[in-house]
Amino acid sequence: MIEIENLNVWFGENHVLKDVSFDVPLNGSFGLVGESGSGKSTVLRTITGLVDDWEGRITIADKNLGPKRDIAFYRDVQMVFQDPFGSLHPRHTIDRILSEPVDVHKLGNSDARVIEALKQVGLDNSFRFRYPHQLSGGQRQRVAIARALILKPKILLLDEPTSALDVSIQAEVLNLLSALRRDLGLTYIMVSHDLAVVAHMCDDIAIMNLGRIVERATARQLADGHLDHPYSQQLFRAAAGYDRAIIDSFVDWD
Amino acid sequence: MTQDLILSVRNLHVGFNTAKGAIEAVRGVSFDLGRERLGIVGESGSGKSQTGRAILGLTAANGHIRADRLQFHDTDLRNLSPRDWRKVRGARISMIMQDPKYSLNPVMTVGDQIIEAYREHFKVNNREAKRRAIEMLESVKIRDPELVFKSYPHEVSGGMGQRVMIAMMLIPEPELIIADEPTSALDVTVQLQVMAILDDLVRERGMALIFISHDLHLVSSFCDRVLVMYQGRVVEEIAASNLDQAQHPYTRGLLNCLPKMDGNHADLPVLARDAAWETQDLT
Amino acid sequence: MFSVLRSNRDGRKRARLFSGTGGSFIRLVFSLIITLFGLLLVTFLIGRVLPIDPVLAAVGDRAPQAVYDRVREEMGLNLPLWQQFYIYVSNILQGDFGRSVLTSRPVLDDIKRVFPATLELATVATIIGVALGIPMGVFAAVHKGKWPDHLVRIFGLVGYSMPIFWLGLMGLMIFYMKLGWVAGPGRLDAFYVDFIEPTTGLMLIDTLIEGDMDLFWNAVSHIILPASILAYFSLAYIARMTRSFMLEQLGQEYILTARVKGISETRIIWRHALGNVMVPLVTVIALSYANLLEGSVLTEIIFSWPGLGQYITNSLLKADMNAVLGGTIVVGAVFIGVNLLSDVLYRLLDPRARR
Amino acid sequence: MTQTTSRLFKPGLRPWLTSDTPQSRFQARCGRAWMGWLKLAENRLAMVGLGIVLSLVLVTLLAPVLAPYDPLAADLTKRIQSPNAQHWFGTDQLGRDILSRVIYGAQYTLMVVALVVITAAPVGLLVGTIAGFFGGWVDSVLMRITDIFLAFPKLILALAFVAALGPGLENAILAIALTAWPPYARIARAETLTVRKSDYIYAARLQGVSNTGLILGHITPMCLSSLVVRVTLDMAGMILIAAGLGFLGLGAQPPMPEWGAMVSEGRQFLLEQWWVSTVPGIAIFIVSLGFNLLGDGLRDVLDPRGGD
Repeated sequence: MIEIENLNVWFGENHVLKDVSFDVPLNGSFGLVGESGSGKSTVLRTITGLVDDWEGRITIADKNLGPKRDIAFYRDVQMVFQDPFGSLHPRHTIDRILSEPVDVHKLGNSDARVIEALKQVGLDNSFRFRYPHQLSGGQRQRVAIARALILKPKILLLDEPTSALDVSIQAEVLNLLSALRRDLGLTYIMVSHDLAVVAHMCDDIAIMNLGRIVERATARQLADGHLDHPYSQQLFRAAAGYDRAIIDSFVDWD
Repeated sequence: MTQDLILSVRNLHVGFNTAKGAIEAVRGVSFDLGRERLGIVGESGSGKSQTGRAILGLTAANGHIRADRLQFHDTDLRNLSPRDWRKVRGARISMIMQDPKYSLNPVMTVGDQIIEAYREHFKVNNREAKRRAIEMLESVKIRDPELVFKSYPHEVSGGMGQRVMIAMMLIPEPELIIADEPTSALDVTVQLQVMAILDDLVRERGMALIFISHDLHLVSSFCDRVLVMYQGRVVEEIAASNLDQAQHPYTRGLLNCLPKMDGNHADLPVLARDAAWETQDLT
Repeated sequence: MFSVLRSNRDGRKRARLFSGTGGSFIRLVFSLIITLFGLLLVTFLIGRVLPIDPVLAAVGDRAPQAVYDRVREEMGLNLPLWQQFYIYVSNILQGDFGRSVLTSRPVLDDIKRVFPATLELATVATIIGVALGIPMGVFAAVHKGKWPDHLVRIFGLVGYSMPIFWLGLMGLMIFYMKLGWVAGPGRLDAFYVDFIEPTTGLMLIDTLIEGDMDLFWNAVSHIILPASILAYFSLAYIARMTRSFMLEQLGQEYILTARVKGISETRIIWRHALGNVMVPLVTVIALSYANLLEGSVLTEIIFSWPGLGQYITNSLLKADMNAVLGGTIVVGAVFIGVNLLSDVLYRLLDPRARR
Repeated sequence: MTQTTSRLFKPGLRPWLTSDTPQSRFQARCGRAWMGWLKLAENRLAMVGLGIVLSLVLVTLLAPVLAPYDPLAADLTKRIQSPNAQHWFGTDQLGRDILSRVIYGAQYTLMVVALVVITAAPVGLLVGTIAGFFGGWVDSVLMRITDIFLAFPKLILALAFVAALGPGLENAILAIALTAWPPYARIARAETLTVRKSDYIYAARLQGVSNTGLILGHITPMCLSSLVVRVTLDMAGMILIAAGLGFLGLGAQPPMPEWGAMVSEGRQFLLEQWWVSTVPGIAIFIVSLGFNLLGDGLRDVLDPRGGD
């Protein structure tokens, strides 16, 4: 479904993505994990066409992507963002946020589609004409997911969708995302700094450091801790919580 | 490790009157603290940060604090004059905030800010204060203290900024440190490195520590005892070592709704919130 | 869809004009030149969209046609517009703003004579405005919502709404005509005027250079009323801006850190908060200084203060285009200079802006 | 304040406005406007300001009815009378009733403010959002043009204009409008630069919303609040400048009862007949104070981020 081959990206002079390659099968769930500055979000931004200084091949649903994205691309690929407070327009009602894509793509009967989209993410109709500041973090993230689904995309790009939420709310949103993937046959690329979240949500995981994929692992490998690259091992040990002894062995990778 | 009692809190209430009426952030919190490490855990809105701020009398202007007892050694913290507070803050109790990007003064060099913290309580000349500051920067494992001393907050990384924060807050040698989500803004590995520094310093100097966080695992692997807070109240107090035998449904709910790396993709157990938790007394 | 590898790397690399630290300075100067050029262009166009025919103004309407044509040729009005503009710009760059109908002397000399008076008025007013405005702003911010805050706010709003010419008239009537506390219009008492030959053109300084104290106090008593009326304007603006900057800074977390360090409230306000407020405040002060140049036009008329404002207005009533445009260019250039100065100061004061 | 307004409404309307589950976008928008009104209504100073502004509009519309005399009818027998029963504010040097002239003068002040706001604010908003949104050379070209007009103090440019086009209210308004839009362009640009980077714009772009759709539908609403505050505050400045021009004899020409000109005409009799200048001066002061008070109140409601 998604093929990325030797993707290189530059921001001005510095080279932020170096020869990144991976494939994601139909209805697959691929995880990109790494610390800040590892370039994991840049991969998503390049796919959606926000980055213009890149090189390499990106093929979505058997279509090669050029420098610009066309309207058809937006029907196939949508994105959910990290910060629930920043992803919804503060002056638009939820109804306008959800019906705008329907009008832009002229899909018609936006009322029915809005109600259906809200139901899909577990929100009832009373939320429809509220403003984002009247909703909690978790509810806003559900609206963001509903907005991404309303165009019936094939692929969802998830940029740390739950890292700004409380643990109990995170569990609800992660369960919702898993259910949607099962029921709608969606394909995910999920970006996160939290190894446990990625291991839970994704079958196939890439560990990134300083713009490069240093290791590929399956969820099973991650569970058993069979990791080769020293950086991924360090990340794995760090995810286990605070242990004074192992910290002195940490290396700064810069 | 709780020989001498450092801090005693009984029935602490913190309330705010906002445009939408009065809200109670902390509703009757009590605990004692010896020369040990106490973790306070809770989700957003649980009142954990407000508890920490109330101890130092730093609640916002529209807030008010009420407690049956708020005792630090022999000092009653409830109605100190601004002059008395200045003798306590920094010198005897200090606090480490969450994000150095905001908690350091952007137009003053790191060195000046550390010297200011030291000279507030120790009457020394500038040269001596600078020597102490450099020494302190070395003790928080900063490789090039002279360079960091002269640089501005925006020129240092997140991890480095938090090391500066620790150095600044520990230089007047306080007895109690309140760390309010000290590492939540950092990456995982940097977070652990900073906590290791805090760990060593607190142990070497025999200080008491209150560690406030939303991360139950992190707190339980770092502290001796843990208070779990929900909607302004302490719902459970438990030794960090036997966290897995937690009684209260909220604590257990928090523990098992965390995604684990066991490879199974089954749905996570969701926390069913029970209104009774808000009123039930500590069992 | 084409399948060949799409190499963007060199295809669309956009070089950044003058990038790097030097670059930002060059870009600043570059934009300054363009803005000055724009200023000259606009004044040229205004000068050329003239119902009043400059030739007639020069030769009078009873002059014979031949004389009229000769003068018109001399003035170069028959040349194509862009050539006229080229001559116009090159003249100005050499300091030739043309002759003033009013004083029949080169406009530049007139401006050199009158401008220091306006500068002195604006500077004294700004000093008063800053000296009072900042403390009032801080005082209001620290006591937000209580009576000092409302007092400063009302005081500022009234200052902001007062027609300056009316306030000037009332001031003159009360403090000069009725109470006599202050000297009347003009920069010095009538018979003193020719005692002083202007070295800097700033009366207060020239009298000090002369060492003539009673002349100095006379100058002070002349400038105090117009300057304080102008100062009331900049005071209102500076106090209001200081207040909102202070409120913004007092809410920042580094203030909480300072309190945790046990630092006294006054030191937190005057060293930490104000230290951060000075950065944006510099631009506000620069802007208010520039605005005073505008305010002084009316004040000069009322106090018959021999400044640039009065010069422009009087030459306007005589349809003396050269003088009006010359004055406009000078004031415009000062505006641009002040804005540039505030940009540079902003970079110096704020370590984050310094590359 | 709020109790009285709610009694005016049908009892059903208030719950409709304040319900937290609105049934339509219209209801949601009215609810938000109602909340804003309540917050504004709490600020007594802002209410005073609003009262002044509304009365200015009323006086302008009802001038013929309100004015006791014809503002232009000169009567030298009643020259410079002090305020008395027939002429509440006395008469000027041509024996004209000052009260009537002040009432008729209101229209010029309102005209200046209205015309300048209708021209300057939209232009500034458009230039600022386009410059901020597209960046690059579009941004620098537009910003240089803005800087040029910012370099001109309003009054000086007005003088130059009047020198070129001759005195008159229209030229004064043109001059003020030409120099009024740059600050709005700067505010709109600053706001756009921050809004442009936010996720909700990125998301809208990802849904195929066109650039114009983004600017008009998404970015402009975010600039409106800080712009409304600045425009209201600027109105006071515009009134003062227009009055200043009138004072210099360059705005509305005699015998038109423009307040600035009236203050200037009263100058010669300042010592004994002080009211001839003072009455129009107070009128100018009250109206600009009104706009300032309203602007200050709006700032608290619309733009809490802007300091207090």
